[in-house]
Amino acid sequence: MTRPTPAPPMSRGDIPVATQIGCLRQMLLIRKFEEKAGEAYSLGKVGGFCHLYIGQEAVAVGTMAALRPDDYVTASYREHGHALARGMPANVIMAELYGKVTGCSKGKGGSMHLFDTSRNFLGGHGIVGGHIPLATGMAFAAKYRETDQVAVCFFGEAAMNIGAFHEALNMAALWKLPAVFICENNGYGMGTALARASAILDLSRRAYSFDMASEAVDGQDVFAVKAAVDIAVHRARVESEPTLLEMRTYRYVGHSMSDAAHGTYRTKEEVEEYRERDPIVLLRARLLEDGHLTEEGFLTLVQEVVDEVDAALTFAEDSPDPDPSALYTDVYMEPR
Amino acid sequence: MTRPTPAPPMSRGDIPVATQIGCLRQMLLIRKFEEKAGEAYSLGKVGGFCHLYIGQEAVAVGTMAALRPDDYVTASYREHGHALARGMPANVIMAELYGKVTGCSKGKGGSMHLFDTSRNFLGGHGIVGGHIPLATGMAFAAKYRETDQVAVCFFGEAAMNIGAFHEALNMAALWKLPAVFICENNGYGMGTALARASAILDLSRRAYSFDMASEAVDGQDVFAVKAAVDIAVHRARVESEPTLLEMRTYRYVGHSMSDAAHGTYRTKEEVEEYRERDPIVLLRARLLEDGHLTEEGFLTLVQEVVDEVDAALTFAEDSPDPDPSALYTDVYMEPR
Amino acid sequence: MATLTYRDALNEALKEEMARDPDVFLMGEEVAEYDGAYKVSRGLLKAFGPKRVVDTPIAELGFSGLGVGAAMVGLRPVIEMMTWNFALLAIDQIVNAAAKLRYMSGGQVTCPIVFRGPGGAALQLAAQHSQAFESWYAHIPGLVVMTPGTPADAKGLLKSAIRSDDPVVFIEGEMLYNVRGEVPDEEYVIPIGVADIKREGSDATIVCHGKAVTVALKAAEQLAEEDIAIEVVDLRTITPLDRNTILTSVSKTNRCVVLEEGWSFAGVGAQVVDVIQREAFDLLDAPIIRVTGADVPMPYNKYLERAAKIDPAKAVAAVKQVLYLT
Amino acid sequence: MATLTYRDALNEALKEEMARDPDVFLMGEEVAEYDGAYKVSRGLLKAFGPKRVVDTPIAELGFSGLGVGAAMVGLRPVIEMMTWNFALLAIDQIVNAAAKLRYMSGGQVTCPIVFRGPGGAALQLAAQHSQAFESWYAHIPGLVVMTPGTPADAKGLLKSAIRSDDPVVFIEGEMLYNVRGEVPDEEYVIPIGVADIKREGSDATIVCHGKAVTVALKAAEQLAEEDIAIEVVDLRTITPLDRNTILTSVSKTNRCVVLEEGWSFAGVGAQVVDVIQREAFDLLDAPIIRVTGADVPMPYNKYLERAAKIDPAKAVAAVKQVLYLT
Ligand SMILES: Cc1ncc(C[n+]2csc(CCOP(=O)(O)OP(=O)(O)O)c2C)c(N)n1
Ligand SMILES: Cc1ncc(C[n+]2csc(CCOP(=O)(O)OP(=O)(O)O)c2C)c(N)n1
Ligand SMILES: [Mg+2]
Ligand SMILES: [Mg+2]
Repeated sequence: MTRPTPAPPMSRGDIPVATQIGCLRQMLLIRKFEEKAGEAYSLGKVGGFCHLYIGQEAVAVGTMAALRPDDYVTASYREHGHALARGMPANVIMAELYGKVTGCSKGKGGSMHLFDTSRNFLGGHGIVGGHIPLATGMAFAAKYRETDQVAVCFFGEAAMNIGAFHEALNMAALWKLPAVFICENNGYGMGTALARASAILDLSRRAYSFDMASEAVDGQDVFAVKAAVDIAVHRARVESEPTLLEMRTYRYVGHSMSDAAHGTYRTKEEVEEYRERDPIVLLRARLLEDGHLTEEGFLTLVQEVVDEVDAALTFAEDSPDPDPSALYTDVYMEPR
Repeated sequence: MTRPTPAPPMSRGDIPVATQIGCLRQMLLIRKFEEKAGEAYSLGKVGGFCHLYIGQEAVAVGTMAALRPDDYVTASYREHGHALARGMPANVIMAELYGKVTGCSKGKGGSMHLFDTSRNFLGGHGIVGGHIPLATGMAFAAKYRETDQVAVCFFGEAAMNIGAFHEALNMAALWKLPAVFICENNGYGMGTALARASAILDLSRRAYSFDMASEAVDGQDVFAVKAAVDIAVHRARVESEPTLLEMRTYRYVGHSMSDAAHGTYRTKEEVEEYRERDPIVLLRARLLEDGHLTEEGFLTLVQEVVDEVDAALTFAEDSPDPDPSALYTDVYMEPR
Repeated sequence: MATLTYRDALNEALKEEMARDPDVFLMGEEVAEYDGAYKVSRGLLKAFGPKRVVDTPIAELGFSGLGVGAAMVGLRPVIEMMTWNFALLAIDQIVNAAAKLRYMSGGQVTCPIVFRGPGGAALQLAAQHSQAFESWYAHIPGLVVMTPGTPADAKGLLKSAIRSDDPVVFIEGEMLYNVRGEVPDEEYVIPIGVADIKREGSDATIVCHGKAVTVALKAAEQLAEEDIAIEVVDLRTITPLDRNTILTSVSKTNRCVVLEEGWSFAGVGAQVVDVIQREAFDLLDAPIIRVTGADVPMPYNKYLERAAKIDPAKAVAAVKQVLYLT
Repeated sequence: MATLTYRDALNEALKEEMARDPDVFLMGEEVAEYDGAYKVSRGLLKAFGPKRVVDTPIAELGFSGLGVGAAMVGLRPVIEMMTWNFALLAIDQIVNAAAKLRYMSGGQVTCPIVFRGPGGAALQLAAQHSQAFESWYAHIPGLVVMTPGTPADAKGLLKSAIRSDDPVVFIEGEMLYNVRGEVPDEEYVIPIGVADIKREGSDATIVCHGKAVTVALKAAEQLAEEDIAIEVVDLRTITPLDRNTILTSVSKTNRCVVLEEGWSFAGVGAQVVDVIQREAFDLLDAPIIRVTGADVPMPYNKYLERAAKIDPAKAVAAVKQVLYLT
């Protein structure tokens, strides 16, 4: 059963203005980064699969705001936003998309496999649901070592139908591991709407199978996200109990660069309707309303992140490809 | 949520006496068969893994009493009882345990892989949970062909923690397949008590994750089993909706022949306590009480099944091993 | 003969077999409303309806097992793996159920199922999305493994696969989907277990399958310019392996290169080498050289990826080596 | 030297490494309270407590992935597969996660994990419980694969495996657990990737690993009675493969039989054959013969099972064949 939450969610009034502005800036950075990544992809500068995070920014940003630097974070292949929100420089992420040796994974991982062990950002995983057990193992390690770290795992709603989800959540609950499972319910797994893939729509109910605390959260409201994650992180860190959070969100763009934003499996109208709850628009409006931000201040922020992304693009463009010898390194500890 | 059941369970007064006696006889047959199988194993006549069904007889017998001959039945490796209850002759089952060519799987399957396609008894499967998707596929086929057959799947409570269970039940619910999932909760998966493997104890609640009808049933009462399965089968056959039933039962013997009945992971006292709710003792007492059976009649029944099992043993002993050429047949349609 | 893409050839095979037999259905992720992640199933939902073209949740283990169960009771499922990388999640149902049910039921259970989808590497999809698993499936008795390299073979083999009463692992090439080739207009099937000489030659044999066929043919063309005549043996079916065609070719050329996109250790090529060295030991004028993908997880960077993959130049170099021309 | 069973040798390795390094923990089904399905972990729960010896639900995919995740952040998990047959459910985590994390993270992530348990056939466990998968894992770059054949190797290799920073697939033999052998009293490890000459001889080489070592040694003994001197090369580690030891032996004997309990197609032996024919082509006086398990799902009946398995007689026959004595 969904447990009573230990404290009422913070109102945004409790959140320092600097944090609020910081969240807006991060969401803007992700938005602009993703737009540029999409462009670079269209120009053939970025290859492979490339899944943009546009529309879901509040989930990553709100979550990271609730974490400590030593907490563990894992995500799926749609993870540029999580990496940025975790504080990884746009430079190394863009360079990774370009496959350059200066990329966070030395050009070997690409868009789907961003890693930064110095920030405990542990991927970037391409198998749907495959990283849910991994994150559970990180929570296990934290408990084993009594470090009070928390392991946070982001995955899509379609990943909830795969066995790994079920097995991992059962163990997390059984062993009371300090994990926070964050389902980003953007309504679709590729072209498949939730209702065509899951026998229930109220996904947080899946936690009942494990007697795990759970909650459905407005994933377009960055502070609603942060508030829910604050509670879940507290539950994990202090009580060593896991939580499943369902973040209700939406992706404005196609599943990957080869998928149209609308037309096949959803209408233009639907996408436009959701655009009205754009997390950036919402937060901007609030900050203006609360008098914490001016129109001018906003434009300055935008300019800052655009510059940052442009610099990242230049960095990526100017960086070298890996040396051919890199093909055979990193397979084993010692090259064979 | 557990849905309201469409009709109140039948009282045993509604069940024809012949059926009641038939159920007792089947349970006795299973009990005696298993005892002999255990002996034969100890004598080295039966090899491999051998998992006895002693204590759980009411589940298979009560369930089969609710099925049509053309319904599909699958079970785990602990399936001698299900095969017998489904009407497979003791002869061919015992011969299979002996590895003889007269066995139901021609001596190639053994104890864990009993098959009889003429009775739609489709195994006998050795991978925990592996047959849950298979049964779901049989239900899919029934719906595809509009045959109004039902697919019934027996598995242990420990199988509920494996991914295949979750994936299959989601699809069964999503596509409204005529399946009945029967969890035989005997308290242990090998040496692991339920509470050490599952984050919840009330296993029928796992159905909430799929909005599937579910119920916990007294698995020691053959008519409680039949009544619950009757309803589930009706739901499947008529409404094309799946059900998850948790049958609360107990195994009096070790997990397999190499496991002691008690001592390591449970006490002798516990086993003896459960013995008091022996499904055969319970039914016998009721039939005596209701005046449908005499002590003498009971002994006659016992003698009958003992004779049947003895005959099966002789049949198995006297049957030939497969011809050496059988090694290479049945790999493909045509031998290569 | 019409010229079709490999994708459309597969699509025709599916369409024809579904029209022919109402027990055939297609199931997998995005196969219906989305027309297939790689559009192999384009138009099938429209033609056959949602009963026979079924979108699934992301649950490879579950829907593969569901397919096996349906096959056990007489349907003829075609299960699309969006890519064979994801089939690692389903492999228990393929290996422990599909491949074994006939045997362990003493011949009672038949399992006419096809698992199909793209295998191997495409472009810059990195380590988790660029793997060739044909040697794994070929290792398992009870499975038939097919790897068509051309549109015509793709169509004819898929039709055979769907009609087969044995479970078939059918591995396509994502990089082949847009490749065009002539496909017979009339109905045809390609027999299981029969290799095809894609090009005749007398100086050396290249044994290959799947995507490597294109590489081998390009290498052969380049070598032809140097008056080296290559015979290209396309296995088409990995198991059963057509030993005769391989051995006949090698007994003519006495030199052999085995080319495959997958990793080297215990790859398909290792088995081919084993067969040749044993059955044609005295006929070999040089050791058999294998050309395989590099033994590394696939890197994302395009130059590294290119270096990891087989290509005509590598095949040419190997041929020159077996001809002692280097 | 003490005489220990293979089981106890493994148990000692676990005990010593767990005592040595608090980051090592053992996880799997029935490893703790039950002391292990095959009692390899006997006494470990008592010695190290439930934090470090962890019973799991039946969830191979989940607990393997959990182990990988724990390894990614610095623990050193030993994951027991009750048998390797069940690891088919976990193979995505072994192949798509453990084997690839270092590479796809550009060398940042280290994954010091051991997956261990019995592989191959025991007695009459039938098709789903009698499979040898070492060639599959050896196919995957990023994994180390070990298959000890004796108690001393079991102990020394397991200690190396636990100390390795690369993920290790460690395949034991259920039929070997009760086999006794001398095990050094002092602490030792066996280096990864070094084969062992289990018996010296000059007439022919038998290359083998795991359970097949016992079979090879028995065959060698029988052949010795006919004055045929067999050199038995025990690979011990499948990947990395010790090519030198194999090639040195074959260059001495000029004849080779490769023996393994698994299926033939693309088995470990196929790779060994490939290496030898290429590197020692001119040194071979006869084609290499492989002796493998029969290419069928394992039957239950004991006589059929016996016929499906390798045995000394089959190895002897193959040796005579490479010596042209038949
Ligand atoms: C096991 C597996 N199956 C299929 C795929 C192909 N695939 C990649 S993303 C995706 C959809 C996932 O949807 P969801 O989990 O909702 O995440 P989202 O893409 O919406 O963020 C699929 C089917 C995969 N990568 N892994
Ligand atoms: C996937 C898998 N993992 C492990 C095993 C080994 N094993 C066989 S039976 C069993 C316990 C199953 O318990 P449960 O599902 O409760 O059924 P029961 O034996 O009690 O009838 C285990 C772990 C197996 N056969 N398959
Ligand atoms: Mg989604
Ligand atoms: Mg049980």
